[in-house]
Amino acid sequence: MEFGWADEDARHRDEILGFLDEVLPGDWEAISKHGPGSDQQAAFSRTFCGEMAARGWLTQHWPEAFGGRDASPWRHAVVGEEMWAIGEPRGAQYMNVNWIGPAIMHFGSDAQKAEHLPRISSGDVLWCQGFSEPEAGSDLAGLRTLAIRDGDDYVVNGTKIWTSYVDNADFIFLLVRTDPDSRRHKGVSVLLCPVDSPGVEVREIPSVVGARYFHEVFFSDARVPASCLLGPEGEGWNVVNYALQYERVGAARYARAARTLDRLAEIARERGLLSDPTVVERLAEARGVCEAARVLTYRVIDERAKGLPPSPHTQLARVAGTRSDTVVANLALDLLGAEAFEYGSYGDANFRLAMTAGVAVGATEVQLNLIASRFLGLPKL
Amino acid sequence: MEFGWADEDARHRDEILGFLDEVLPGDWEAISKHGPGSDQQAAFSRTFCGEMAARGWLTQHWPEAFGGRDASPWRHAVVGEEMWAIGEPRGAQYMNVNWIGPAIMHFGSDAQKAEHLPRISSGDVLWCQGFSEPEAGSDLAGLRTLAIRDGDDYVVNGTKIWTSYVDNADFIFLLVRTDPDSRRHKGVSVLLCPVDSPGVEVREIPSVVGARYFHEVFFSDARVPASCLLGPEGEGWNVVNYALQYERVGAARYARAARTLDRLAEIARERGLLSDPTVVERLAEARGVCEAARVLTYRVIDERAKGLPPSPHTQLARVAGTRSDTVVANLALDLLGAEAFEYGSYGDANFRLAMTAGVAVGATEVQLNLIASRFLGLPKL
Amino acid sequence: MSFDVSSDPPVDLPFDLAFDPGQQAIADAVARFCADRFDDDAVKQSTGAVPRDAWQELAGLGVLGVLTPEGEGGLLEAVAAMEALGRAVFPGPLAATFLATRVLADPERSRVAGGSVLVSVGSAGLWPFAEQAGVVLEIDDESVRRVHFASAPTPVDTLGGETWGRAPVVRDADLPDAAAGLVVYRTLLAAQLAAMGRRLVDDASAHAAVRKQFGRPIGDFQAVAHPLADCAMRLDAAATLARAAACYRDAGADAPSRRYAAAAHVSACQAGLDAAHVCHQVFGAVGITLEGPVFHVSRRIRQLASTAPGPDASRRVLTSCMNGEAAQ
Amino acid sequence: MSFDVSSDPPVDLPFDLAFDPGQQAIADAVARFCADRFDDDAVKQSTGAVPRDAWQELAGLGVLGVLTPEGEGGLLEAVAAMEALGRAVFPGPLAATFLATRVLADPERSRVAGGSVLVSVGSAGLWPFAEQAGVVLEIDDESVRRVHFASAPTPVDTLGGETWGRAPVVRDADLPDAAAGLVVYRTLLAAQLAAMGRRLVDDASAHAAVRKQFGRPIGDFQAVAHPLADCAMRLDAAATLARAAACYRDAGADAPSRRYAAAAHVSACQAGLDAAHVCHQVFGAVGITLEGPVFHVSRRIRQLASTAPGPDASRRVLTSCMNGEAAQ
Repeated sequence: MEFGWADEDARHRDEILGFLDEVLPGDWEAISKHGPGSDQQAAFSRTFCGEMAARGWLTQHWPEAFGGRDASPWRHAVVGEEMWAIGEPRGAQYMNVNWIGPAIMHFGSDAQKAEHLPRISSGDVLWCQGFSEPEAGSDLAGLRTLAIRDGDDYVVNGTKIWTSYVDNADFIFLLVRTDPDSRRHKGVSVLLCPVDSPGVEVREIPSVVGARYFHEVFFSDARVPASCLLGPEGEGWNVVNYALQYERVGAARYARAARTLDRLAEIARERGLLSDPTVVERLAEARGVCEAARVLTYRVIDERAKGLPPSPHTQLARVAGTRSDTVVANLALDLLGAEAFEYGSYGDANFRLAMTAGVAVGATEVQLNLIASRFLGLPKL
Repeated sequence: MEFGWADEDARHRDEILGFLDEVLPGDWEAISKHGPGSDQQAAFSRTFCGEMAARGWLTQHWPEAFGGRDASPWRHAVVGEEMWAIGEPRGAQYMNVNWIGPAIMHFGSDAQKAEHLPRISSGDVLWCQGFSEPEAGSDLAGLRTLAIRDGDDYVVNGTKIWTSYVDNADFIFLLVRTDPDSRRHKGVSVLLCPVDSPGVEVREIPSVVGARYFHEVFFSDARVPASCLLGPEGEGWNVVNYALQYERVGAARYARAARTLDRLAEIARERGLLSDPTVVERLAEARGVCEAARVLTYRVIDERAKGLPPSPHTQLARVAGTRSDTVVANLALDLLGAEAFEYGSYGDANFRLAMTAGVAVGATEVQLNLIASRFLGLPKL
Repeated sequence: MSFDVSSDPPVDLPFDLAFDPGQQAIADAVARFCADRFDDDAVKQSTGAVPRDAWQELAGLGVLGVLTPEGEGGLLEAVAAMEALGRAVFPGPLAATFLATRVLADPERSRVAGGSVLVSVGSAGLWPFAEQAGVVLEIDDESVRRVHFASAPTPVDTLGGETWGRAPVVRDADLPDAAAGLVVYRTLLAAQLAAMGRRLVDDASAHAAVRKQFGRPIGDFQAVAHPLADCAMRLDAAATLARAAACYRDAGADAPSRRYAAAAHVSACQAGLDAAHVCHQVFGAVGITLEGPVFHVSRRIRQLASTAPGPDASRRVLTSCMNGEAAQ
Repeated sequence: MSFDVSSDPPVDLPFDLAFDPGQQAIADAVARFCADRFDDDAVKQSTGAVPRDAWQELAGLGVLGVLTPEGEGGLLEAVAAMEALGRAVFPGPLAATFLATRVLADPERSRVAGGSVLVSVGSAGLWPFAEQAGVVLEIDDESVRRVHFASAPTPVDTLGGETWGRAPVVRDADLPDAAAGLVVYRTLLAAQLAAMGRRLVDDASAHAAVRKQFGRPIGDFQAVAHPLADCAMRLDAAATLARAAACYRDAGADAPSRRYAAAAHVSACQAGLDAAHVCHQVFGAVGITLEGPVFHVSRRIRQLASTAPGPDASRRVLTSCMNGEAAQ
């Protein structure tokens, strides 16, 4: 961006790009192809995040008191864009630094802060999130995993599903029902649960979008120390909402989409396809969609940088980001034609993305519901 | 259609085309531009339908007992396609022959049959339909126009809206609530109401799609003879449903869309636009959409020809027909560019059509609701 | 033909696009065969090569030979079979095989129809099931050509889960009657795609009718129901266009069969892809699993929808129909 | 400038696309002016010629001169004004006038900014408000050219309700700084279209929140609510892209301003048209009436969305950005 970025943020982008050049291995594309859940990428993320931490960049947007540098949300956004565009070498650790750490800072006991924040900040711990259940998808009100206090432990029983990264993770940010008689959002709590707790079993669900992407996690009388409770018992809904505010900017999908689009434009030029107005039209439409997602995301970052409360602009940015994914992936398929047939090819990866965009990020229709009610004043859907 | 049409139906199409050549005036396009509600077209429809009647074609699909020839639904479809494609010179009388006449045949008293059917059959009476009200659109359950029996009359009070053709019509097929305490579909009746009844007042609502297209009709203590009641009192819902079964084939929108598309392809060829793959793609997509609407409509005609009960295929055909309207109209606008700006031009007419298609035919979303529940077994929406 | 075909004459009505009893018997027999011998689990596992046993059995039913003189069927009979095969997501080079039985001569034709020789139809150096194929046909907008591999094909794992191959070819001879062959090919691809899409839409509808979120079945939400309804309409239209193309072809009406085959193909490709997308959305995370109810269908739809000569060629046909021939 | 502009410096943040107090003051003043002096009824009646009185009053506010040296404003100030004018569906050659104040020199520039001379920007022989225009500019992908009519223009009643004219022209001179002028023009067209579309979406949402069918407000149906939400998102994106283009332009950043102006224009044309269609559907029959809440806006959106040089030219710009210049 020639204009708009503060000089120091623009310089930081250059630093990050230089760093990526330096530390990403030659076969990074092959590694990243298998997705952030894969063993290869999980292993690499510890090295990579360690290097970032050594340079003071991994949690630079955290307060100094917790090992950060109080860097602005803009600088954090620069990092997010470049990481996402290149295939997210931080792997699952983007969750640590984006919202798990901040939730622990806000709700954690001193002991929890001391245990977890330095590890996150140094880049060698992997977390995952345990929200979804077989009977509760976008609708957390149906949460059924029970955690019953028994002496100094909680005894946990239930099943989580669609859990990403869990088999390489050290901890799971686990949402449970601590009051069995409660309903909907009440009586729900968060446990910072070690994945190696006795009674926790993990089973992979083979997925379309990469290895180790989905799992079921079974809790059978799993004992989790009561000291793992984050925030007050029964206040889990507030903890999650607070944490997800930090996620309001979301992943920089447009950055990946724009990168893909640049590559497609290059391919189109090399093959002389730019004399076809259909190709020009679709490249241009896709570029417009990516840029739209970018500016809508920047507005959300801007609001956060100014300390404004979350607004419906978050949902606009998310829907726009999903749209950029879908539009570019479909264009890739159409442009690459039969080449896209090859398994593991660029086109194949884009097919998987095109089909599943909007599902993985939490149903687009929920976002549209929120736009309708919060942004347009329609009845709550 | 080189194949599929019975020889006699194919011959009849030729006859109809020859007839149109013969009887349509040179300035027909200028007349039809103002829409079937206009004074010019209303006046012309009496001449035109008289000529059709003289050849025995106007109600040829009616039973012989009522002045018809027992012609097949296929032959009737041939007529519908050619009429619709050329701009419907029958004007409002298509309703007479399609469903108002058949409803009177089925529910009418001998006196009603004797009064109305010969006039419809000879082509010099205009009917309109009075269903919608300010507070009841697609949802007839909210019907409020009251008709209270008083001696030999009904006294009618209320307002109808969006009534087409009424200011040139002789009769209105009027849906009223005869039991003021009734709710929803019960207590509703049909009156064959003369438009010149005392207490009936008509006001035009200027419309985007042509002159005299929309009206409000006010009933203020209007007295309508009780002999105008069609079918039993309180059974109006059944009468309407029976009548609309005859409308299940609907207007041959695809025929008009295909005609427009032929003209657009010709324009594209003349201007050398066919070397642009974008134009080829859109012409082809539009052609596919028109042909799809055509075959889906033919299937409904086939079912009717075989005496099968109405099926959800009706809704499929209707949604497809609306889609053909929209797709072709939008293509016309894009292809014609600035030419479409001229008021009254081909492009302008298509703009009005593109914007309003789907509204005028009864909301597309209602049709989609019906497809979801009746064709796919989803919950009733 | 080994079907129990009633001898009722077809009803004498224009545009009776419902199957006659003979065609319906074919569709039913194929559906039964798939359910018994090649169910969903078999389909999900049938990645890689063509499963020769099942293929042979299918041929044994007489299905693959329906277009041969001995088969005594027309394109509408093949469409009837293809609709059932598409709905069952039966693997292998189906449309290619029907095409070959139309353009090849005996004894090769009989071997193809009998299932002992597999056909690869492709272009641009990428060949379906290349290593297994005994006959290779190169196809483009206007012609069907006999070719053979210049060197052993390099295996390519495809998006659709099938093992294809790359190889340069030596061109042998243009086959006669390519125009009719292309009509057969496009019509059958369209029938297959429309049936596969419809299968997904039906499965997704059944799921949406029972899966609850926010206390209601998700099919209760128009955001779920309307896209499904719209896809159903468009898939049904594509299937009906394919039947119309077959009717015309069987009546020897060249121009309209060409037009309807192209319209069916264009419509089926787009409607199939949209259906795949919509159904992935309706199934949510389950649809992203490898063994779930969507992916084994959606990946094949995507592959079929780009199979050479792709929908662009059909678009060119449709546009030329509007400008050259009388557009009825 | 006659606005009450606070002298606060702009906040020093990247991508602060919110208006600063000065820009907001312009937007507010224009919105008040439109509400007071040119309300919905006036807009609906303002077919045919440009209403000169209202135009003169608008100029008197200093709005049309914001891009002149005396106006001391940048493109972002013009965007602020245009958003308010678009929302009010104010008639006349707005973007054309701003373009002219950017590419013409005094004394003509002052007359245009002062409202006494009207500008017609067009191409291909069709000229907006031809009979009233004192300055005629021909515009294409890359240039802005001074022209004059070779003969008196023939009046043309347009779809948008405005009286334009057909006439051959004699070309005078290419104007300097056409690239910057095109950025101004596209950015302002985009801001206007996005605001007009948003106006429709807001009106339709208000309608959907109260209008009942089947016992519920229609906005309760996702089939109504989701298309409105989707349009709102896309219009908002187009408006934000226009603001970004203006920021870059005002900072003298040529390449990104060109790219963002093109992206804004492409996005606004499509989102505006889609919004018009969706809102017609939401309003039902009321939307088809001549005096209803939709048509006077939708017809102008349609016309603006095809105004030369149309979105195709912006698409070419966007694609060339990807391939020529560094795509950042």
